[in-house]
Amino acid sequence: MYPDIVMEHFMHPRNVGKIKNPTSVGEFENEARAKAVFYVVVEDGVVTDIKYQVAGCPFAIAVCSLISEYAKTKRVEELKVFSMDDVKRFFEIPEDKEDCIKLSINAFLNAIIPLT
Amino acid sequence: MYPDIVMEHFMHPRNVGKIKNPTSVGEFENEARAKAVFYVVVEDGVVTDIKYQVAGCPFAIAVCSLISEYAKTKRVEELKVFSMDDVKRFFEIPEDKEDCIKLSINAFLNAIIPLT
Amino acid sequence: MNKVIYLDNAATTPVDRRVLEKMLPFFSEKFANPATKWTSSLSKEVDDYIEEARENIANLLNADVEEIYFTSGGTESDNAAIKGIAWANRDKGSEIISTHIEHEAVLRPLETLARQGFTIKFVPVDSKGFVYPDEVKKLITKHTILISIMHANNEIGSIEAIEEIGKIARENGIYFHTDAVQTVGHVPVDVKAMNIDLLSLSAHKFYGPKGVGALFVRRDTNIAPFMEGGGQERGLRSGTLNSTGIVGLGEAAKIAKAEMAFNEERIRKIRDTLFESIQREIPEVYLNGAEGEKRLSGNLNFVIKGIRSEPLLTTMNERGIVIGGGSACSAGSKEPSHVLRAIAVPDDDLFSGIRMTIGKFNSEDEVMPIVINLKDAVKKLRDLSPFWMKGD
Amino acid sequence: MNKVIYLDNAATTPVDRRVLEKMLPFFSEKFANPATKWTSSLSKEVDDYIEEARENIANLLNADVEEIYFTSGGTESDNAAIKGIAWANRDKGSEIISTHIEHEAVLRPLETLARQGFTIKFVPVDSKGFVYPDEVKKLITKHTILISIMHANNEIGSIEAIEEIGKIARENGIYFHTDAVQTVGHVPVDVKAMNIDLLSLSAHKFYGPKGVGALFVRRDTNIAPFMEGGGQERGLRSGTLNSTGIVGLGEAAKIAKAEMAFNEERIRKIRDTLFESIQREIPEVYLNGAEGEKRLSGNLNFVIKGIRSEPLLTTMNERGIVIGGGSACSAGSKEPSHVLRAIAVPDDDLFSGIRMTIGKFNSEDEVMPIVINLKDAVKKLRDLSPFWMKGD
Ligand SMILES: Cc1ncc(COP(=O)(O)O)c(C=O)c1O
Ligand SMILES: Cc1ncc(COP(=O)(O)O)c(C=O)c1O
Ligand code: FES
Ligand code: FES
Repeated sequence: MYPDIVMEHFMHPRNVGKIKNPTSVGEFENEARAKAVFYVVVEDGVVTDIKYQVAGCPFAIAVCSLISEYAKTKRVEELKVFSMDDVKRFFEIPEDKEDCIKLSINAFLNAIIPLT
Repeated sequence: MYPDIVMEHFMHPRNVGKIKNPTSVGEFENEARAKAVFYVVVEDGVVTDIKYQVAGCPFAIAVCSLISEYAKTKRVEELKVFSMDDVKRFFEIPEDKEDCIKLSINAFLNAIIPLT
Repeated sequence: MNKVIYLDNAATTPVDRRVLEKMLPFFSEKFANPATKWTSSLSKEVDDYIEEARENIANLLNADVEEIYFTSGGTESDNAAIKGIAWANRDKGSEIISTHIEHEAVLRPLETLARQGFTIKFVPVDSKGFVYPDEVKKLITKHTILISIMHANNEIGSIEAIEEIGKIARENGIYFHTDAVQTVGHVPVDVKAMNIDLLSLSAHKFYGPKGVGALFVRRDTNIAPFMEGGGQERGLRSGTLNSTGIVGLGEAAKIAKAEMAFNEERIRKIRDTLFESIQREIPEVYLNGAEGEKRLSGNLNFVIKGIRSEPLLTTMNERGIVIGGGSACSAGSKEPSHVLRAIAVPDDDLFSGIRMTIGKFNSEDEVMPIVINLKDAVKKLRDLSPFWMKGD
Repeated sequence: MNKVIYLDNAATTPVDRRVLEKMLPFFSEKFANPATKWTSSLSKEVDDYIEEARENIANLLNADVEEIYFTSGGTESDNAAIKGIAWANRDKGSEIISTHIEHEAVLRPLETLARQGFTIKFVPVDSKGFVYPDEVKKLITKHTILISIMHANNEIGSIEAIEEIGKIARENGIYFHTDAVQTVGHVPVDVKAMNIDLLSLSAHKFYGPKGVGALFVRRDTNIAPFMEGGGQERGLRSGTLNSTGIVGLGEAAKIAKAEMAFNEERIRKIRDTLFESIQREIPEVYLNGAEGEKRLSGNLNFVIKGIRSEPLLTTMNERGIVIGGGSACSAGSKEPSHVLRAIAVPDDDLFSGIRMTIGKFNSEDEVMPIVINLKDAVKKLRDLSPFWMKGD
């Protein structure tokens, strides 16, 4: 089934929710109507708060949670190159779940890139 | 498998063999080279001795044996109408084994009919 | 996970202990090939048990024993029926009538036939998943050679009016095949009364083993063999007979005939209690398909608005509750259900369908834990969802 | 009948106890459908065991796991390979090369393809049942798409030079299928070294269960699915996986890999002792097929002149000795063996062929009772036979 870390984050996702007045919002929806939305607050080029909403499979959800932890206190300049390779450091990605991971990454980058 | 009476006659066929100077010999061979040969000795229109050789399945063999017992001391006139129906009185004939029974009957009739 | 609650009986069922018991001697003792029954008493013995199994199936369907052919399961039966009729009757016509809610084991063969020059006409289904026999009649032309319409749908449980459809087929001299994989062993089937010419069934859907099924083919039906070889099953289905599987299938059929009515009554009660509780406890849930007698008694299929099925099933599984199916959207894998599409479930809800299917080993006691866990999981996933605005 | 002596191991074998042991939990406990492995841990567990079985098969054949597809047996594998390649590659050509000694599971599909416009060319075999690779080469044209030649013959046990045939196929860019139902688990098979593109095997021929087999399909082979439906087995073979059967097949493969060499040595010795004794005790007996290494170690096939096989088998069976096969001449049933015909056994002897096939559960102790009973039965039937003139 799922790698342990995916299961852990899926069952207990961190930083869930919306932010009232975010610096930026990014979303991504695939053809099959899975969707992720990231809300970020950025101060002096640094992510100080981040939340998300997601409707997708456990991979999509876990990756949102992982990204939200990873991004906090990091610089936008550093985050704008976030990619599949960064996720791969956390767990091995099954071939047929690559799109799910991209869903979350794309929503995140859609929030970050306009800030750079 | 086989009806009991077939098995019994197949395992212990009666009147097996050839007769040196028979009154009549009848044989029948099918396209698949199964073959039966009947030898009969007839005195005053009555079968006094009968033997056979047969290469065929247990049904063919058992029916030769049954016929040999049935025919002895019977009149040729009576025997010339021997048919499947007579065999049916001994056991139920499976559809795909009708040809085997006919093989034995035909060999027998080929010995009997010229005598009438 | 201690005691698992299994809610995927439409996908497959555990083998009834009595069925396994019956099968056991056929692995290593009564193992002979029944083909040589004339010369071997070991074979004859196995053959007798196979014929007993055939009789049990025939009894369950009100068919004659010579009309039952053993196969490797529902998929093979469907392939064999549809391709076998099409190939053998091409000179009579090339039109086939079916529906969009058939199982893939019917739809894929139909697509292949379409590529081979056959015309497939699909009868519409209504929003509850029902085919109207009159609509079938409208599609018939003098080129129609086969009507293939399932007895009950595996996703939403709708039971079709196959008796009437069969009558129409018969009146028009057209072969009628029904995929009864979901009904045999659960719902009474009578191939004579229902005018069925070909019927597919699969053992593992009614407490028999996997890898074995049967095809009913009415006497004097003009059909080409699908699996060709040594000529077993009167030439229609070659291959060494799977005697263990067949004996298991026969036993499952015998048990089903005796106990079906009682079981299905119980199952229906559990199902109804379960759905009432779910609707009471969880807002914005609606049923897919029909209520009442024309639905398989074990089948529930509903939309939980605002969430997707896959993470819900995973969450429930973590809590020891196994719910099958669910559509994932990831590469190469599943499309949203073609059945939910056919009954016009809104696009927004296509990935939110949940199927729970109750079987004879479920119990009333399981209802509460299911509902409590479901409520909790739904709340969590809705809180997470960008499609669920209620919490704003 | 007390202890039966079973001499029909080429027809089917008893399930090894260790195989059955391994299968047992999959009937009623680990019964879930492996298709939903992402959302159900029950399914995932079953899926893991199925993949372990796939690995065991791959190991036995020196194949990659992704090249193994589970089927319902040898007949299905043969149908799927031959029809699948033919249908998918029709645009490339319509010629197929095979032999007259193939199993019916190959011959009947080829006949069907011939009716569909394919041309089937048959390589001759010699009087021992061997195909000469050079003869195969001669039949190849630019229209040839498939060569299907069995690894070893089920009646006379001749082991073909498939490594060389495979090489010729490869050099000419033609797919090579081999029916290895009689060799897998008995003779080393290496699909890489032997240049095999497709290979059929069946579990019940090497102490696995009936109703399950596999098809090896080399990666990137252009093949159409035979059994269509839910898309299991990467779309090539649909149908709910027969997990019990597959687990049994995997275990049989694992045991075979470990114990094959030892068993076959023993079997060969029993076989040779048996035939020597038969020849010593019974006059006018001759072997069909080849002596030596190029014959399956368990296979004996010989003519007993002057008698027919069917009554002999029945007599032996009455004495607790099970010998399969035998040709009956009666309506609708068997023709004399097409294999004996192909190796030019004289017409007089076509119905006199006896096949005895030894397996790992036979023992040296059985040789004497077999010979004594055979001698006695032969004498009795020869005394009865109009074709046996020696007694005059
Ligand atoms: C309606 C229906 N038809 C056919 C099948 C295929 O049966 P099997 O998986 O036994 O091949 C199934 C189940 O998978 C089914 O539910
Ligand atoms: C050489 C050969 N091919 C194919 C088959 C068919 O296999 P199955 O009976 O498992 O379908 C057999 C055995 O019956 C065989 O001996
Ligand atoms: S997000 Fe749809 S399957 Fe993963
Ligand atoms: S005589 Fe040939 S099968 Fe009976």
